[in-house]
Amino acid sequence: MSEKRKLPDPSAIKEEILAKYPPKIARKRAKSMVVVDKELDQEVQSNVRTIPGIITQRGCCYAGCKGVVLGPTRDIVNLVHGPIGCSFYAWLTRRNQTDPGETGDNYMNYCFSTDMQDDNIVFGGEKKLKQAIREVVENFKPKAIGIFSTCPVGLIGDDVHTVAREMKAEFNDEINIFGFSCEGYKGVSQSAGHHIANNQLMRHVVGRDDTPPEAKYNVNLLGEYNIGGDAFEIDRVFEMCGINIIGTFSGNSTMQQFENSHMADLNLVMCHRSINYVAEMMETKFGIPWMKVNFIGGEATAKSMRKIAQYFEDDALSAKVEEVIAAELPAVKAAAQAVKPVTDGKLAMMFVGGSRAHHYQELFAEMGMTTVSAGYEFAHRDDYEGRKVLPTIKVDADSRNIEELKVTQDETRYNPRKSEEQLKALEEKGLEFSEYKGMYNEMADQSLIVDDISHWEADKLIEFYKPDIFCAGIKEKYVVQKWGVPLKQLHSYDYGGPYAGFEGAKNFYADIERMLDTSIWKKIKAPWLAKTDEDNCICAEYVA
Amino acid sequence: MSEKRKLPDPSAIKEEILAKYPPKIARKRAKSMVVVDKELDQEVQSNVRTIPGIITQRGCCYAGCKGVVLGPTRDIVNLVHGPIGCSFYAWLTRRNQTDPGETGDNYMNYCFSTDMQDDNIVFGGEKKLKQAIREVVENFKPKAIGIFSTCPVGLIGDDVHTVAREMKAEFNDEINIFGFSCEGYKGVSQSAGHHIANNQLMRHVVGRDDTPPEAKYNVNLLGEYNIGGDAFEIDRVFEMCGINIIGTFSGNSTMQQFENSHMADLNLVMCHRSINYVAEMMETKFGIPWMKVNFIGGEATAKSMRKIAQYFEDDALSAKVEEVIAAELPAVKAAAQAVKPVTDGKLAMMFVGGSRAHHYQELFAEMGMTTVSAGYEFAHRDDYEGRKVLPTIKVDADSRNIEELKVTQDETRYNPRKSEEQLKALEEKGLEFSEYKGMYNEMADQSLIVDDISHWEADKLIEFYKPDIFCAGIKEKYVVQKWGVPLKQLHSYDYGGPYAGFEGAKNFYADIERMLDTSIWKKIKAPWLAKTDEDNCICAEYVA
Amino acid sequence: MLLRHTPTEIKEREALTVNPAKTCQPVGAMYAALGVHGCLPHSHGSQGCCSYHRSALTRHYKDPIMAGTSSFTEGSSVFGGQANLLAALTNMFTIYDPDLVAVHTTCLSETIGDDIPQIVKKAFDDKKIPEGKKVIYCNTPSYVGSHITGFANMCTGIVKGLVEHTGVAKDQVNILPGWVEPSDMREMKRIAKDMNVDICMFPDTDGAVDTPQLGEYKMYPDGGARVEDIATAGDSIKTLACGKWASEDAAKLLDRQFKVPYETIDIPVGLEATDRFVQALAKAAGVKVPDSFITERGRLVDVITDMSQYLHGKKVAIFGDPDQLIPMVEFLLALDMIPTHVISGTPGKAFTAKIQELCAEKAPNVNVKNGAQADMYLLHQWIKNEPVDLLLGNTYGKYIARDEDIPFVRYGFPILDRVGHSFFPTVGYTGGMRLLELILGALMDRQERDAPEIKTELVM
Amino acid sequence: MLLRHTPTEIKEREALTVNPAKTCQPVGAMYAALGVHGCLPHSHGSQGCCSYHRSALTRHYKDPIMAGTSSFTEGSSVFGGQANLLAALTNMFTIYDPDLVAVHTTCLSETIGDDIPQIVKKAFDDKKIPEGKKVIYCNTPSYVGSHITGFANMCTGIVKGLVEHTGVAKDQVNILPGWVEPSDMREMKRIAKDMNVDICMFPDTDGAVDTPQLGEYKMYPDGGARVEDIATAGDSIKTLACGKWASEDAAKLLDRQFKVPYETIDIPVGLEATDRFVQALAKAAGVKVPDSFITERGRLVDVITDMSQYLHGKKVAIFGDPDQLIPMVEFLLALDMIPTHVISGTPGKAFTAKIQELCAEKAPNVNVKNGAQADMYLLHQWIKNEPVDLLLGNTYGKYIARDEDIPFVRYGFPILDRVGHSFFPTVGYTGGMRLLELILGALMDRQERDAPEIKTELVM
Repeated sequence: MSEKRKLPDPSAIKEEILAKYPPKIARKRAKSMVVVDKELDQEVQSNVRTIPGIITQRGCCYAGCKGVVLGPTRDIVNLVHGPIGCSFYAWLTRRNQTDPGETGDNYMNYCFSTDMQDDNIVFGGEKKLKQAIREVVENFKPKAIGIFSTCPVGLIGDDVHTVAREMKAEFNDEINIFGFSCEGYKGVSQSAGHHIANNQLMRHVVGRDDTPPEAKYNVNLLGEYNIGGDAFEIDRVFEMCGINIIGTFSGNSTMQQFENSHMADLNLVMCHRSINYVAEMMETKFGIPWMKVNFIGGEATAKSMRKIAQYFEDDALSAKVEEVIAAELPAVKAAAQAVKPVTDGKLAMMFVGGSRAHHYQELFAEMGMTTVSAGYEFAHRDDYEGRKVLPTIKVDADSRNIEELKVTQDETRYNPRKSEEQLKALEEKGLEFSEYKGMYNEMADQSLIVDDISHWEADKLIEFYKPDIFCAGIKEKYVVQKWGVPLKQLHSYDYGGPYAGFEGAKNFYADIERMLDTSIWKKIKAPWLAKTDEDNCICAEYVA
Repeated sequence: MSEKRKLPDPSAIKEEILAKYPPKIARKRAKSMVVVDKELDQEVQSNVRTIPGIITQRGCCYAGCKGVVLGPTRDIVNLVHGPIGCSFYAWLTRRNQTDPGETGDNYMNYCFSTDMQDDNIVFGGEKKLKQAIREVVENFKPKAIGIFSTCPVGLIGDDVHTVAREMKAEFNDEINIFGFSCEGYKGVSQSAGHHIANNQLMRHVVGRDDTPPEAKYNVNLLGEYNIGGDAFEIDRVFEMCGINIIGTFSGNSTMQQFENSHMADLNLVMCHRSINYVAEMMETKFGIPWMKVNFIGGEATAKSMRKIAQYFEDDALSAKVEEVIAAELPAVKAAAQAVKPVTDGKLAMMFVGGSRAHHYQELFAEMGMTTVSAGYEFAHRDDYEGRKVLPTIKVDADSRNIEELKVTQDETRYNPRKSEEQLKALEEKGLEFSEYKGMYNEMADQSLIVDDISHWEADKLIEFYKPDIFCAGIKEKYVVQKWGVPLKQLHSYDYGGPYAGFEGAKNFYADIERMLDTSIWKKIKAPWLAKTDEDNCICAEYVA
Repeated sequence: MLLRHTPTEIKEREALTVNPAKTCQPVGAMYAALGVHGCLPHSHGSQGCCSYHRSALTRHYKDPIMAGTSSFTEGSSVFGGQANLLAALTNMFTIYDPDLVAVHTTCLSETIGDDIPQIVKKAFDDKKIPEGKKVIYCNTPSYVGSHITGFANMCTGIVKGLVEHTGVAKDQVNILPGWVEPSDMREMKRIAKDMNVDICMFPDTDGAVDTPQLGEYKMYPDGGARVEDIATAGDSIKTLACGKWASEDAAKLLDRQFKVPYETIDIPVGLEATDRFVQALAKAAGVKVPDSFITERGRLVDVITDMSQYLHGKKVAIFGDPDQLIPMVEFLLALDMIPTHVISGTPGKAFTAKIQELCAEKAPNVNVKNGAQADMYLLHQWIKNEPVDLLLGNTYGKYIARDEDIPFVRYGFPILDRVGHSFFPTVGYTGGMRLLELILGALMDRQERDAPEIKTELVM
Repeated sequence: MLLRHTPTEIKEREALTVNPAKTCQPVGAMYAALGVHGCLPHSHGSQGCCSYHRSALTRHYKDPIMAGTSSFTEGSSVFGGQANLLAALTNMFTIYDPDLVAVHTTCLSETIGDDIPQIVKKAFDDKKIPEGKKVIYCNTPSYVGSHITGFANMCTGIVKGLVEHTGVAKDQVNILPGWVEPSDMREMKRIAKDMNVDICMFPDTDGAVDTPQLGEYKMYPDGGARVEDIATAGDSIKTLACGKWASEDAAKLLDRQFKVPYETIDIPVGLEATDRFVQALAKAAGVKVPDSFITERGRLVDVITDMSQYLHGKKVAIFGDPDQLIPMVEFLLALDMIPTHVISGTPGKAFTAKIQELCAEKAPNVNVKNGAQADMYLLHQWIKNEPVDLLLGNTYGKYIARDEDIPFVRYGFPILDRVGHSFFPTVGYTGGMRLLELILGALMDRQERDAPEIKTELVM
């Protein structure tokens, strides 16, 4: 079946879903469920509180803060100040790969905690935190220590920032110690944590090392977390093109890279949601422009590389990039063709994170698959509708108390990499700076966007769409699969990957083909129950 | 408990055992069950037919022939002519270890068979045998090929010797090909096979290579099969003493060693039963004297090494040997002492093979353990009573048709290593040539010798003696252990070893201590059944 | 090295925990609640807790794990979580229609001091809970005890919330299985059935977290202890509490409140603990142990007698939860293996004392520690100082096993990288055989891996 | 290298067998006979045969294996074995007091042409057989077929010797389990029981070769099919013959002689073969398949859906016996694994045809051979020419696995170096889960062994 299925109109099922809710909740959820009609330039309600009792995908502020920039950085000891669980659950459960070599520091396989006990809650935990930091130094002597606050910390009034300052002094400023006020209850999702993490990164790390890079073309990659080795593949492509990545925020990353990252001439943003602040702040403070890129998909990768070359305005570089693309892209396209007999015309749904639910639509499209419904877990309106709506976003109570770090031009080091004129000229050539257009604009009409999808909603939508594949996270995986629908984890890649860049695209095609082509889906129903082939399993008709 | 238990008189249990048998059988078995009374210088009936239907330990002629000299030799292809089973069961089931180095030939991990089918039985198997030999050469190009006859071969009249001759010619005598008429039904046990194997060894192998050895002292070790690496340990001891072993019959052995073995100046016999013929024939043909040795036990090893040094009449060698003993023996004695708290005073029974049931009594004695009953599986009277009875042994129908190879002095190469006078002189110094005194003379009075013990007899004797350990083979192991009595396999060493030499003795002590000290024996009975500690398991009182 | 910063030299620590051998209470409460049929667990705290616990259980069982959260915001943490919990209860019953909701707290709501009983009472008073539906709850402050404590607290919560006093005696024995796998609970029920003993077991996750693939998702699987059955626990003859840490509190409450006497026994792991379990059950129910158990037991003993040479004297390092470690250490000793390092992050003085008592004769030098700073970092350091032949513990152990090249058998919670634990029991005599097969497999594979060609054995 | 003389280049062979994937008939007859309670197998031939067969079975089961032998001498092979067999029967009944003796022949007695029925008749006529004792027998010429043929022949011998025609129909189904482990027979009985189907299963080695350690040796263990039960097989509704090679002959005889219709089905290894087994049993007995089987099955399917990514596309080499290989290959295909090399020393044209039919769609290039020269030497050469990700077979496979560094799962007969096969079934849905656990364990251990540190995964 090579021609795409016409998308069914989900309005009815949307109503059916909402009908189950108490009126107030129905009204609220309605705004987060948008049947796309681009004519209307719709608003997608997002970054709002999850309704208590609703079974959500979302995690907390701490998770976002620990996970986003310093969790994936190998040479800092990330000490969690709180009861044991917060640190335990964040222990190796995100697949940020890192390559410390034979001898480099790598604390990412470790889990550090103050393991707060009731007396710490009653009498305060600062003393224990200080002692824990001393024991970290005694046992590990790391370059840097980050302190992560968990729910009770704020409530009992432990001041991690003061403790950090004092301990930094105690060790004669030889160890960079700083804290994060990322208590789990802050904000409405992981997103608040990203913001808090980014602020501290700018405060305590970026700009500490002014060593000029040796390479000709220097960039930072922002919002790339090296899940399953994505960053390694991207590095491979950049190396072939002769472009130097100073710092990747954050995958296979080190403190030194961050400290030196302000020396780059361009910031490339992968996951707009989790890190656009840093790009913004680095432009304000150091004059580094940023562009949105996407390395998910062969074409997307080629497009992004071309944009970068264009930015540096060097024909040799552009030529090199074209050369690389010519060497790599055909194999990717061939791979896509190869899987189409199995994938073409199949339906996908994806509800995950803050950018993957958008980026992966392109990858599926390359296989001839249609995304009928998608949504983010912790995104903001600009991630759906594009940055143009930023001015119109009302800051609610939950966001208001997340610090907005005000940065200003660095007296000595501010240096606009491109003049206003140059930027304008480049924009005329089609480059876009400080811009992200969002998921909405790339979704087909009549497709359904659902922000912060809940279990009930997902269940009903599976029933309605009978998708061939569903993309989400570990909490959803086995629920969806019990419906006979394979679920691809887009947080952990189901322990596969890389999926970024040219090699990654090929891996993804192969994995999806494998999932759609797995025999067991056709054998789910006990033969003595099976009436017709058709009801062997609800997905049989698509995986055949 | 340090003082030995007085041996109980087994006469009554012997009668009880015999009472179960039909009279004729009872009369026959009575002669094979001897309550030792050395005053009487008793006869131990052995090497007689096993009574049909009696559950015996014994195997067949083929097993003895394949197992004894060429099975453990790595660079010959041993091709079994017969149905698949005979070759399959002999495939890696004996633990003859071998060290071919990185590149040396080693066919011991392989199983070769003509896999006779019914048409071969009907129309004869010689054609298939020839073709199989051609395919062996085509696939492996070995130095030598041995052909082993199984039951049907003799009956259908396949002539493996003619086939061997013809094929040897077909390959221009470049491959040493010879056969064995070792049909399973020949003789009464494996022993017949040993004899047949030894004859062919003398005919086709020994003496083919007259290269003079470089070492000063050259011996052969006969009847040592390198089970669990015994021969490796013995080699270690000989090397330290500066004595060269040309050939070990058969462990870690090669054809070349056998071909050159007639250049040795002394033959040392470990397992008298399986190979004394070869010693005899090599003396007659080449003039090499032989002595019985025993490397099972620290003292035994020391004693044997001293005898060898004495034979060569060289003070330097004797000094070296004493030096080695002084370096090795104390640790062995210490090890024996160390296990005594567990082993001292315990009772052992052993029924196995043709020499181990004798040799291992010494090893147990070193641990303070008493052998209350023992017997061989396939020995002859001389193995019990000593070679002095050889002249008096009547050759019965079953032995008569096992070829007695007559060898004569080799015209060119016969060379008595010692003159009559020299030998007499050495004998006066206490050396014994061509002599073996047998097990009987070393057993305590009132101990019970049982030749070719049957399942029924073993069962009753366990009930009677309640031994702390029972030594036999794999077929007996789990039967005996179901009685709560640990069984030590003396064919396979339960996949342990080495047990020979100084290191081996220490291994054996440790293994026996472990077996006697294993907690589970005390937990056999379900606690809701257990009345008193005493009946927790029938062996509890000894393993405590 | 994966854990390249772990030094051999051990420095005293009093504040820092590295690579914990425990997690916090709520996940245990969630797991226990899943062992009640028709129950939707609810985490009263920030979203993250619920997300983390669901993820951990999902990875361990590779099965759906559902739970609600009060989704605290900064506001709720200032003004208290009552509004959130009330809303949550309304929404869960409206949207997900469970028979009951099992609320547990978190460090957040505990620190704030939310009064759960009062809030739940209000929910009923305000008619927010549909007719016939139930709400049970327990306090699970994350900064006290461990995940095991949370499990124990929810067991108590189940008794508090569901057991009724009818006064009509019931000829049945309560079994509190402790924190074991669904396969283990299934096996305990099989044992009771074969002994013709009626039991009331809760929690019971058999069929709740190891659900079949039928092409159709059931939010409330067929498994789990039935509310109506649990209700009768107050009428039982006796309670067998498996595991002092996980089950004793609930048993005590049944005794105090319903006069059901209890006996605390070990989880039936290994030969002797199973002997005691079987006998305790027979005694409680006044039945004879059927002969079939002599056979089952005899099979286990037989494997041990047959394979003892591969086990005898092997040194073992083990970490996990007290209720598992105690009978497992006893089993290792019965196999003549040598418990060498024993670690549990779960506090409780009784633990080290018990382990030392068990090891007194055969492994007097055992290193044992539990509670504060009893973590896998210390275990790893102990191993560097005294190497072992086998490591037993949850999936995190594989980082140590790889660095130190130690044969590794996965045992405990969580197991994130293999299947089997939820399908095949490790309790009972059969479970003992499974443990033996796993341990022997690990040791014999290693022997074969390390054997030079000369020493390669066909028969073992 | 352990098998250093095995070249990659394959040369046609027509006479030489190297490293066989079979053994000869008598051991199968002996194993089948052990599946009858109170039976003492007897080997009519040289001592060596009996000794070898007992040793092989003993090593595989690590349990006592008893049998008698006619202890042929050269004399007997010239004058015939009648005297030996008569003496043997007298002695065995006198000394070992079995309920019955099951005589099988050897290449020796077959070549001589001993007439067993006549000799046994004489034994009865001469009153050498005590009152009420029985003697059954079959011919097992070692130079025909394989160990499987011998098993099949003794199954026929059991029917010939023990089944009676009472004429009274019995509401039961005969199950000829085929050559499977005692654990498998136990599981088949469990399945029938849970389906409320009365069965008559023989042979049944459950409790016969996996006996408990009770501190007391029983020459005739409690297990084994009872003579009086086997006697009723002629009154059954139907016979399910598991495995064409091992069971069909006996089923045909039951049909011919007692008009009991039969259906030959695969041994229930894996998902689909178990589906057919369960349905065939339900159909034969006219019962509905209970829902509990939907759950059992669903659990197996669930593991497959969960773990499929580790199995999909992996190449497998497998050797063993036809009745096992056919459903196992079908199972591998259901797992999306790729059967690449399939070898059985047991002859029978139907085999290769069946394997090719199964593999036609998903593994059309499968190498398959059985019978003459279908040996492990050829398998090894095939592997050298086309490497695989997994090797499945008996213990002898480990020499290939080590040389070629291939993950190895022990499956089939004999298994001489591990325990488990006699305790845990590989048949039925549960058996399928065990197979999956073993296969996944081997593959995932290898992935972890070969993963660079960067790629080490906590969760899998």
